[in-house]
Amino acid sequence: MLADAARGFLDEAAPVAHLRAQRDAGQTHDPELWKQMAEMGWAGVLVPEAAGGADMGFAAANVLAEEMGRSLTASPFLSTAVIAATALRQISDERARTALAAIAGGARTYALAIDEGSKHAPEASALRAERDGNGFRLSGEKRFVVDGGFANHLLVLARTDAGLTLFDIPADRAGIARTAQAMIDSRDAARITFDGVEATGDNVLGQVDDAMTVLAPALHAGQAALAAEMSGLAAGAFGMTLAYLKERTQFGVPIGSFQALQHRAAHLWSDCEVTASAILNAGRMLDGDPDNAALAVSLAKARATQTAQLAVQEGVQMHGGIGMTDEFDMGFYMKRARVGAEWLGDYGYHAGVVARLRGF
Amino acid sequence: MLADAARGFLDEAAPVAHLRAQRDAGQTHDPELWKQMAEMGWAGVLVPEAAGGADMGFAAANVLAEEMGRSLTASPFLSTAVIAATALRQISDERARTALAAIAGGARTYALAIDEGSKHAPEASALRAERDGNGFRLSGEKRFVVDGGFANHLLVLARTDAGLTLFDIPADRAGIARTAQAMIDSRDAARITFDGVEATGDNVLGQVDDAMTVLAPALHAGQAALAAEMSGLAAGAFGMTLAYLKERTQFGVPIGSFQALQHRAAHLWSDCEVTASAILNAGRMLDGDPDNAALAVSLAKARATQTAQLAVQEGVQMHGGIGMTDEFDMGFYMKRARVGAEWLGDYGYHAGVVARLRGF
Amino acid sequence: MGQDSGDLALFRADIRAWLDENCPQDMRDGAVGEDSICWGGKNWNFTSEAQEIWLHRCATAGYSVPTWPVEYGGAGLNRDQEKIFHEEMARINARLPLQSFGIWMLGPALLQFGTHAQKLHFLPPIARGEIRWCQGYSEPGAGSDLASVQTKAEDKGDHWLVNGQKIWTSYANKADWIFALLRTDRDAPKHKGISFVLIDMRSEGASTRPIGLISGASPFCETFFDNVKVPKSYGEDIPSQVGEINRGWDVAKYLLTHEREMISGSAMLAGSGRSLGVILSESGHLDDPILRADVMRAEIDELAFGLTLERYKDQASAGQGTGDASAMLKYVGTELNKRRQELIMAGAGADALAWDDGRAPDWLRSKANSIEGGTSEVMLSILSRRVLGLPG
Amino acid sequence: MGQDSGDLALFRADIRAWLDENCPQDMRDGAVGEDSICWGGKNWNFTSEAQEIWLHRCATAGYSVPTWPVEYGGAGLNRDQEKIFHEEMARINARLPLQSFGIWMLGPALLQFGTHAQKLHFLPPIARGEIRWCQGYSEPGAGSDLASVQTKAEDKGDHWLVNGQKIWTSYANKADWIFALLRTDRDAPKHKGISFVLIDMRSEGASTRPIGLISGASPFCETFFDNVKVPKSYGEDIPSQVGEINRGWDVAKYLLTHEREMISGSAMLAGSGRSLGVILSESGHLDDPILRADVMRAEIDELAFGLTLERYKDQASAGQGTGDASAMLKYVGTELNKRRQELIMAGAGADALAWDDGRAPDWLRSKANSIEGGTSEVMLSILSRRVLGLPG
Repeated sequence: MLADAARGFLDEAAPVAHLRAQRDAGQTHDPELWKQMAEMGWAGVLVPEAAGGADMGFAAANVLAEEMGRSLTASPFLSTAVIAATALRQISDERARTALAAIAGGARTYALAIDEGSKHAPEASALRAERDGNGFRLSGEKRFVVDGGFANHLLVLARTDAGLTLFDIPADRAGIARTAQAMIDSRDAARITFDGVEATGDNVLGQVDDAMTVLAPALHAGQAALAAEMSGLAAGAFGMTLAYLKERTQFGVPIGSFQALQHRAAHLWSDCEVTASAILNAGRMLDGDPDNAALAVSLAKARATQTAQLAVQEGVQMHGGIGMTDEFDMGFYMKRARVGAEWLGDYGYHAGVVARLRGF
Repeated sequence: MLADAARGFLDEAAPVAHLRAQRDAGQTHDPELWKQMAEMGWAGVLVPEAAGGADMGFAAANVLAEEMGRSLTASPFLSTAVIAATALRQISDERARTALAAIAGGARTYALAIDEGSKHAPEASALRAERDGNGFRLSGEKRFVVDGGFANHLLVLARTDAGLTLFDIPADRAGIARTAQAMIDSRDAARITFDGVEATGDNVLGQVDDAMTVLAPALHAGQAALAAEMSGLAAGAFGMTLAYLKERTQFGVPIGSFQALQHRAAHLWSDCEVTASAILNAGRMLDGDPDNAALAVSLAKARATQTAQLAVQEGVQMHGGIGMTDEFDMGFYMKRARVGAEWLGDYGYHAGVVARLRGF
Repeated sequence: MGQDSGDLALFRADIRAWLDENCPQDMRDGAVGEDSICWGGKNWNFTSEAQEIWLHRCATAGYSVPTWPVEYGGAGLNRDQEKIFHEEMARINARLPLQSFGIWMLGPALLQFGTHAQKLHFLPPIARGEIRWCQGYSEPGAGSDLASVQTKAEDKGDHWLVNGQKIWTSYANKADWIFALLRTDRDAPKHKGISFVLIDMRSEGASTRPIGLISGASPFCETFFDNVKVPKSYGEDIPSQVGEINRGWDVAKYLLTHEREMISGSAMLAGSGRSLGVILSESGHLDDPILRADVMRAEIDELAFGLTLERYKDQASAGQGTGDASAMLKYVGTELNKRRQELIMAGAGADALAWDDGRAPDWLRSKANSIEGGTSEVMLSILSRRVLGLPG
Repeated sequence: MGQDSGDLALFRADIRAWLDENCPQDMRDGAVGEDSICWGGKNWNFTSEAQEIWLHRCATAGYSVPTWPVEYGGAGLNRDQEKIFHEEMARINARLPLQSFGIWMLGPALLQFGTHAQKLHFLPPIARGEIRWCQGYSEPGAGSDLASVQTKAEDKGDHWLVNGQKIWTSYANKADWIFALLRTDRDAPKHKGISFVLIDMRSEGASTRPIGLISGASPFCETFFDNVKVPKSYGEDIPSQVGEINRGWDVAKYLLTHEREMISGSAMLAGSGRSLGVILSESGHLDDPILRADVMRAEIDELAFGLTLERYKDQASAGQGTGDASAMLKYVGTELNKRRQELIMAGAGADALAWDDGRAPDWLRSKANSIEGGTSEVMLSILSRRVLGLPG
């Protein structure tokens, strides 16, 4: 099983201790780890075989994301292997093929530069791409660009004359200034300013004024994978907590024998199970009926956000004082859950999508 | 203490068994009980001494309402002694004095005919009062008129030329048709149609086109008393549940020794305590600073609605099967809690008031 | 849904054709309420000719119990076929032809523990809707402690002499037979002296009394056994008990797990009904942020739970028995349904406060969901001990 | 607030005049955060001249510990006067002149259990901010079971020989003295062999190590005692223990209740802070019904809880000790504060995800609220057993 193999690798190569070491060293990215993932085919999990990828599908990508959530592995997997690859695989030109091959090989990493405010709102993008001869000049600012401090390519959403347009631009192009910023989850989110950055027609992904045709499926894939990660995170936090309930004794008995904690643990487990169903469904819909996957994706993201939050809160509380110490891993789970709750749309955002698609 | 005296009387004269008997007999009002309450000064709790009342203030009225909630006593107390009396005591003419005296004596009962839709929304009143000579003719329909099936006077909110006007009209006036309807809580709520009902200037309470000056304080008093009743109801349901937890054995031990139930009971008790503070505060504000009592009142109603709901839900669940039987009293508490949740504004209505008054 | 493989595509076509031909128009109204159920049994009065025809046709084809073996009155469908059958039923909004505790509970118990002769004797009348069964588990004062059975069956040679009382027996006053847990050995440990016995409700000394509920309905009864004589055998190799004597707890345990698994089709679980958001948006109060937020959350949880029901059914039919984990379905599903009913009441506001509106009985009825068939607390304890392995 | 009666009106006028004259402008900024607190002690570095002057003036007037008797450094205010004092302080946004575990914990313990000489010796330096105390209760592995004290004090005639380790000692690395629970009789039952002992942190063998928290701060320490000699007496009628030897659990229990009561002024409780709705409306996301509904509910619960805090304080000062019921304040207040911090984070969205934004540390810090000073679970158990009388 893919999950077992992934878990085996991650437990070895990128357990929570790896994230901790990275944080303590002031780093937000481990190129060596990403190289290994690329060698295992993870970077190319959604890259067509023709471009050198493994093309395993969205359900498989979710399984990998879920396992990374369990071990809190930090990598460009979501930004690059899921979001950028999904955007690019919809384009059938040579340029896209090259980009996909570079992704699968691990050489090229992407960051998604869409949001400008404190909440996910792609449609509200104000960054301008002004016509300039045959090309464009981009001016404005993007924030909360996850992996944006180190990625070598950026997917930039910009406002053009009659709509929004998606650009694929090398991150070192003149006029781009990146301010990397470590988030509470010890990963990278950059503030990026664009000061008259040049772009040609070749940099446009899909059609001018029509970013969403290409971007929406990429966002769906990213949201589903992030949901899977949060679901795995919840399972990881719950696993630690369950083990602690069994081993920790107080008043002379294991604390897991206290009925109040038992019922809360059983409730949390139930919540994890229900969320797991939503994750599986999202993967199945993205693979089988992608045009109608929006509901499944938002359902998964909303549920996973909520379950992860419950899991880390109960995790800290049931661990007592030790759960509050930095020495213990639970805090890392809690911090990542908070970032995951916000990125690519919070609970309210996705609840709104669900309501709209369900007709109320 | 007023509470003890009230409880003593209610336990004797109007326990839940009394409501049950009334329901089984197909009645929604017990005139004899109301007469006794009038003799004890409850009908006149807010009637000025000059009009023969006890004039004990809003905090005292809340205490009475709270005790009635504990024993689920059905009476015109809220509609008549609290809401109508508060409206009338703001008017300083002889007519109002007569009405207040009739309330205190127990002879006159009132019902508040304000709402027309399924949610509390006085400002949305559409019932018309058209000018007709020196007077008015009222046409339209009111719904959810609590005690409206038997009250002998109605407070009617009607739309006049430039606003809303409050009328005090005898319920037997020509053109009024009342359809009494027993609610799930075994009390009366009527649908009342007005077909060109005559009203004179004498029937106007306060100023034409300015109902709210008189009505708002009356609504606040009613909402606070209803909140107190819900708080008492929660305490009553909790008391039954706590007793059951102590006496009922299962698996060879009292079920109250199960920690999961203990923690839920302690949580519910805590919730009751916090709500009790909001009730006390509402009474204090209505007595001491009525012009600024709106926040305190809505806070009390919102909290009490929520606490009562939790108390009856936990009450039924912790009683198990027996809690579901009609033979047992818990169902009566649950049904009254539902009606109390809706009447005079539900949780969302009062949460909206709180938000507005707190500035967001 | 995806595409069926070859055999299944053929099967779907067959079912569709059969339904087209056999399901009366009046049975295609999608009604699922208490009033539209056909319970069957000797005292049953069909509510319409169509209901009777529909049951008869289904029973003849084995479709009243589609997964039971053909020799016992079923159609022998496998899980994939069953799914298709239900999908096609749903496509034309067909009512279930028959529902009963015989189908839900006794049938599975007999299929698992019964002798061949027992199955031949008891199952076909269930499938045809001729005998209506009720379930006699709970006793007064026992509540969640099902094994504390006090109703005793004394061994009188060729028969048992049964004395005692059951409670919460659904529709016992309308049933023809009862399957009951009886204490057949008072000296054995609590779980070891119980037998699972089949009793004719017409027996002398058996009587019932309905229990009034807060919803106004009386679906449950108290059932009394006063010196009831129960034969030990109903024919050759047809003992009156299922499984071994004094091992009735094994049957009960199996059924408890089975009940939780098959409960997934029950109306007491949310997750497969009409969109709560759409129901409430019709009331016009979804502009209130409190109500709207509560409904959005409930909609999300119901959708995810519906997917979970499907996932568990798939696992069960794939032979990966979900066993104790199915207690989760009972717990989550019933709590969700209570929430759903609360929100329906809140959305309807004053309209729902009159009895004749009809929403209040459903709301009150839902409160029993997390009590009957094992309380939420029992489910959580099962999960924490048996699934999570937390210490007793 | 209402009207003061005659004496109180005079008192209010006096306080107002005193504050007008004595409170430096810089101390009228209403700052309440960690950075603005004056903890006092030998190693204290005042953050400003104003802070030093303010402490000095208050201590001279007894206003650093306004309710303590005058002879021990206080101003001897009764509850009504104290309320007025705090109202007048709040009116001009004055900072508290001094905060410390000496004021919160040791002072009340000494006032209740100490000898007159002990009080005269230890209380005035606390009131003047000269000695900073920390609290040595918890031990590694003991968690909620405070009575399982392992740190031992052996009787060596004129002194105790102390060995062992404490954990979660707040600011032990900055304190001058510690009050600690020590096991002075290993043979007595768990609760009967503990003493409440006062120890100079400069003693040879005493050392501390800060514990890093998930919020990035290190307010807590591990504290080690390695053959520390503690004199049995610090002077005539000044024993080094508070209360009787081996009866320290009485003192600890008293302080636990007291801690929960006085916790009502603590930043770990919601209910008296700025309107959550206003804070979040500044972020501009309150048009999202989910967030709006959550915030409305939280605002309501915080307001009601704030009223409850006041009610309990009034009851306590009216001599109706709230005792165990005050565990409710700890439980509800800390859970509310956690909810508050979650909502502040959610309202701020991506803005709050950077460390330097400053909201995340408060959010993470709040998670400890329901653990420190007795977990929520311990509070619920106290309430269910001692207030509700449910069986153990």
